[in-house]
Amino acid sequence: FANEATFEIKPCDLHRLEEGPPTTAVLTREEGLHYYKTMQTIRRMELKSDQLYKQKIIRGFCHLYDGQEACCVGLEGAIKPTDHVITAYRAHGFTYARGVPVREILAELTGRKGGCVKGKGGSMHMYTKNFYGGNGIVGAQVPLGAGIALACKYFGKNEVCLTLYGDGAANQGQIFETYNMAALWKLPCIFICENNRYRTREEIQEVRSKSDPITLLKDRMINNNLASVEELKEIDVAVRKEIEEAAQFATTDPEPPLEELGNHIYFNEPPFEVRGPNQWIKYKSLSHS
Amino acid sequence: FANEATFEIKPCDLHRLEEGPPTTAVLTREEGLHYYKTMQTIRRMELKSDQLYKQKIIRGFCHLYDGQEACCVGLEGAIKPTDHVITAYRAHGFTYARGVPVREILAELTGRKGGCVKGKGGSMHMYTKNFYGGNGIVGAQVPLGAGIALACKYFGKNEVCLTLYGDGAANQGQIFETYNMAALWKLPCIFICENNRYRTREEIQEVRSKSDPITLLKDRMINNNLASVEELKEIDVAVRKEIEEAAQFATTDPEPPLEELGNHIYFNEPPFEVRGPNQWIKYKSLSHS
Amino acid sequence: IQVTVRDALNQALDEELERDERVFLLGEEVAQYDGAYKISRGLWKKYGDKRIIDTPISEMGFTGIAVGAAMAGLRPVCEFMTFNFSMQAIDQVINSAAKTCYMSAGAIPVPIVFRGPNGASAGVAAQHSQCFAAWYGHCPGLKVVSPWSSEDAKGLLKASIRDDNPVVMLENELLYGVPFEMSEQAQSKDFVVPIGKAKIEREGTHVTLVAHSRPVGHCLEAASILAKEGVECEVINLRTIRPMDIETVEASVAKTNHLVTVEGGWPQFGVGSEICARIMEGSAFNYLDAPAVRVTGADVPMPYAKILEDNCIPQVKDIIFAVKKTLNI
Amino acid sequence: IQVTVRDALNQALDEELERDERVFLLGEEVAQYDGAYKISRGLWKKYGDKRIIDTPISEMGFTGIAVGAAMAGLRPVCEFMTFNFSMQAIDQVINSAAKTCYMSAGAIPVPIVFRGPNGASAGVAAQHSQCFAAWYGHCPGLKVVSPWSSEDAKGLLKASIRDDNPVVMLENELLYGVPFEMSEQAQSKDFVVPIGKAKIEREGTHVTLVAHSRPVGHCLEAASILAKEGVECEVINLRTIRPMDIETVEASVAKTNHLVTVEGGWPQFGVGSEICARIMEGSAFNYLDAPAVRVTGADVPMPYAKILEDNCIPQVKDIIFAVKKTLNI
Ligand SMILES: Cc1ncc(C[n+]2csc(CCOP(=O)(O)OP(=O)(O)O)c2C)c(N)n1
Ligand SMILES: Cc1ncc(C[n+]2csc(CCOP(=O)(O)OP(=O)(O)O)c2C)c(N)n1
Ligand SMILES: [Mg+2]
Ligand SMILES: [Mg+2]
Repeated sequence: FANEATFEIKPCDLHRLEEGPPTTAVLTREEGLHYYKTMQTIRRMELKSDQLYKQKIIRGFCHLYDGQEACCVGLEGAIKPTDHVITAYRAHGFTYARGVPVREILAELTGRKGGCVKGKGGSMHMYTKNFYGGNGIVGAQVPLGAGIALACKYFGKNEVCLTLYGDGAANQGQIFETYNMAALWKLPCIFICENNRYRTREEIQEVRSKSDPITLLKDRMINNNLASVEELKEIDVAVRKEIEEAAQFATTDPEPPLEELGNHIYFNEPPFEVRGPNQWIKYKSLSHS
Repeated sequence: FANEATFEIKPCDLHRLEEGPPTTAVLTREEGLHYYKTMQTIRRMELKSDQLYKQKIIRGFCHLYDGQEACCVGLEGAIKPTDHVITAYRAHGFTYARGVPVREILAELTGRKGGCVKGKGGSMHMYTKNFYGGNGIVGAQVPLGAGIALACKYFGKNEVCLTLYGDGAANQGQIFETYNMAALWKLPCIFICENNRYRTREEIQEVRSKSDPITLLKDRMINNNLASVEELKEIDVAVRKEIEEAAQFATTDPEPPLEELGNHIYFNEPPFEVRGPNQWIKYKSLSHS
Repeated sequence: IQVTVRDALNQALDEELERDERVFLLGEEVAQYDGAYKISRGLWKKYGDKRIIDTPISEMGFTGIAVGAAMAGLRPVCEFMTFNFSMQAIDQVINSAAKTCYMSAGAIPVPIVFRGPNGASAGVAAQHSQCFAAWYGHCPGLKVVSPWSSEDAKGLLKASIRDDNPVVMLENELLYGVPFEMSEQAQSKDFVVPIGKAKIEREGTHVTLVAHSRPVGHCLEAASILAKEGVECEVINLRTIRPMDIETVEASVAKTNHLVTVEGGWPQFGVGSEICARIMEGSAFNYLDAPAVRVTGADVPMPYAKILEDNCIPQVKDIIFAVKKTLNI
Repeated sequence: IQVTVRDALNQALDEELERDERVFLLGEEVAQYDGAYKISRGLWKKYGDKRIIDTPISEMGFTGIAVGAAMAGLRPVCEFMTFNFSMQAIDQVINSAAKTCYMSAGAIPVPIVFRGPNGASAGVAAQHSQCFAAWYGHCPGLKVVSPWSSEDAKGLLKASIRDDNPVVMLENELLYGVPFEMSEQAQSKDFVVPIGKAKIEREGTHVTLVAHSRPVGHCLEAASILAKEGVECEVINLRTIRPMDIETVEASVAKTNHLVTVEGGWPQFGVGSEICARIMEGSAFNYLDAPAVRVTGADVPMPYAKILEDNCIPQVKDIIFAVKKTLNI
């Protein structure tokens, strides 16, 4: 196998910049395998979610990220784990890329005790270290991301916050307000618009059939002798197994205990009584911090 | 006297326009006299308001327009009475330019029955035909203005809406949202940013001493033989008299009748009971339409 | 005939668009996509770009534009994809729409309808499940309606569009697909449900249940179950949150001597609180044989998991439990 | 010594900025201009650009930025020039600040304070006079405090900044310049007023008056006047709107058997409604010798003219009137 290969990248359109990002990139075999596996895992996880959603095991909304895997994998590859990320409601991919195991994501989607936020959040609201979710309100995560960047700067840490939003969200006034302040205060915030354009399921299918990022990577790996077909197949098999096991967990794990209904309203509080649907039903909030 | 004179105007900075507005303008003697009188009236009205505010006869906020008279007079001169205007809370000048008599403006400021909105609105909330106020919320009038323009287009009338906002308001996200939709829907809306920059009273004094729009107009009128010094003095005298009479009215007119407290909550409604500060005090709302 | 709430709303829009040239609908995906929940199905095809307007995802901006259009003589229907997103635009709803008629001493009326699904749907978690009845009901200058059945939906939407004042119409996504019997009268183009009047959905003598929106159905279910045990519930469908028809509630309480309020929203400073306070200060108070009881949403942001969600929203069993407690049986 | 509410707030900010490096203040004109109402006087000079940050007039944006900073470990104090403008940003307050701790099952706490003047000032009309106590009090995940005196202001602001949760602190512009006696204890850097505890400002036996913010003073005035007529009022300063200390109110009502609530906000779905409903459903209900009574702001957008405004805001005379009515004297 080759140890690495160099690829051309389309030059970016620049605005008020003398110079853009490089137009070539080097991919090592190790990186390639890692990216391939991560993208494949997200893809399989999303397809499984879709299936569970259609079976009505996942409820409410289930915004899938299949077709966009390259974004979160590439972005995660470009930052350090100590950097920060916040995104919109289409959050499964980033949740995984930021380190949450598939089983916890799927269990969150099925609303189980073992979900990454114990069944409280569901599809749009998953979090982990240096990952601030999932936000269900289009555009709202953009000022939040700038605020996280403000904290990075404030603490004097050499960290950045990646702040993602969709092309639809680009019409939100709060994004303009935030750009202004981020520039004014020189915040270490990188704003990224995931312009997926397509809307309907059929359009997505069409886009994916023409330019599936995973197929693309796979072909490049093989053509540049960074990996063999068999090796990638093995990864596929391992990924499928992981997803199946995770789905198994997510569909058998118990529901969250009802007593937890009142927990986590506040952080670091002595226990208190939470009123249920009528004045005699009370849930006990436990202290958490 | 000359019948008219031609003046040079500073060329505008253009954005995505091939051609800007003309760089010369013709002023007739009649127009000049009218503009002079209107500006002078607004100036005197504002100085009187300032005085009444300092005497605590005008309460709350009293955002003055002195120094900016040329904006509203010039803009009003450029549109038809059937066109529409909406501005921010610094609204006295436009209220007058759109046709509300000084006495009704001052009586509104003093919170009297004869105020243009019967004492309900005060400094920031005055209205008249085709003038939609005065808005106390920075930026909020901008989408409203676009909405008024939408109505113009909808009704197929050949009318525009002038939508004013301040340089401070230019940081409001809703302005960007509105620009986008106004462009998308081709609304007959002219957005105008009144960039007064200065903040403190001293800074205002300084700006005014250097470039008072009224002195400027006066000098030009005289130098171009559009009017005589005496003639303009006469206008000054008449204006002062009008303001004094208006102030007299505004400080002696009775307060609004207490029964009107509950009126105008709704438009075109049968009378109903409005709850006062406790459950036994009721005000009778009258039907208005 | 049976008509779903969705079709009832669609009819109301269609009829009013037809009746009055000044009426138009705007919102996200209301035109080409027929509405996120298909309330405006077919209307764009029928009325075109002028009357049915798709907006960008710019709630504060398009709400302000709608309000401005109302100030200038149009009669907009402004759809929020859900009322949760109305929070981004609430300054325009309150400060521009609700207060302007008063501030202008009647010079600038604002005839506009804000509508869309409100409150909890199923499995959509904390940011998509809030009930805004109490918030909007708090503010003078607004009228607030909250339909339950298809007749409510059609009649209240038509009345709201014809009203010369800003009206907030709080719909419920879970009811959109539910069919209700619709009377011949309600099928007419002239049918309106008067704003500010409650409706007695079931007569009874032992206890008064007052609810709005989806919980009205739960109350009726609870009433049938309780009837088998000999408890006769009077079920009042509030229909309007502001101005509230407290007289109808008072008259009922004077008869039944017991009151249970039921709502999907949070308890504190909620719809039930106001009803309790009004009953306490009014004529019906002396008729109460037991304190009034509130059945409400749980006092937490809405969790996602089904078991947690189920225990956050008033269920039929909660109503039955509350009725029995209050009747001491 | 006597300290104004303004200075008390200033002290609280100064002490907490000093105590905890993570605390910072942001808002419009809070830095170079010392705050629109001079609450942050001298702090920018002392703490500099990093800790005291002037923002553009971009409420939704800077509020979101403040909330994000709190998520990432800072402890922002976010000043609204007045709470009226918080409406532009309320989605960030509710959906981002109040709900995130719960949605994340405790993973992302949001320790932030939103503060600024709330409710009616003098002569500022409809868009600048709204009271947000009931709105914010409605929402789980928030704590809501509403100080009256300088001790309240200092102690509650310090407690709010130290709290690990989002707190909305509703101040009152008309109180900023009012001096109050401040105990030695309250002058200490360690002084905090516990969130969620009401304070009995005056003991009495005939009727309980419950108020928050400026009306607490009106209640005390009414109490002195009524005392001369032999009526002894117990005056409770609520201090916190959410979580509400209903126990203190209940204990008082059990003693006085009469309750009058007083607030500056609108009546419907207001603070008084919730108190009435809670009293009705709790242990104190059986002690009530007469229905509880609400004294509130009038149910209209605030008019500008003085005579109208005066009759919209509860005055001492309204409280006395209500007390007499309820005591039937
Ligand atoms: C403020 C707000 N308005 C509307 C919605 C409803 N909504 C959910 S997703 C969506 C489309 C967003 O498009 P985009 O930002 O491009 O994200 P994508 O779904 O393409 O990832 C809308 C309108 C919302 N969640 N929040
Ligand atoms: C949304 C909102 N935020 C803050 C304020 C308080 N405020 C009143 S005037 C003002 C400055 C506005 O500056 P600009 O738009 O330039 O208008 P100018 O006073 O210069 O005419 C501010 C911040 C407000 N009224 N509304
Ligand atoms: Mg998109
Ligand atoms: Mg300015």
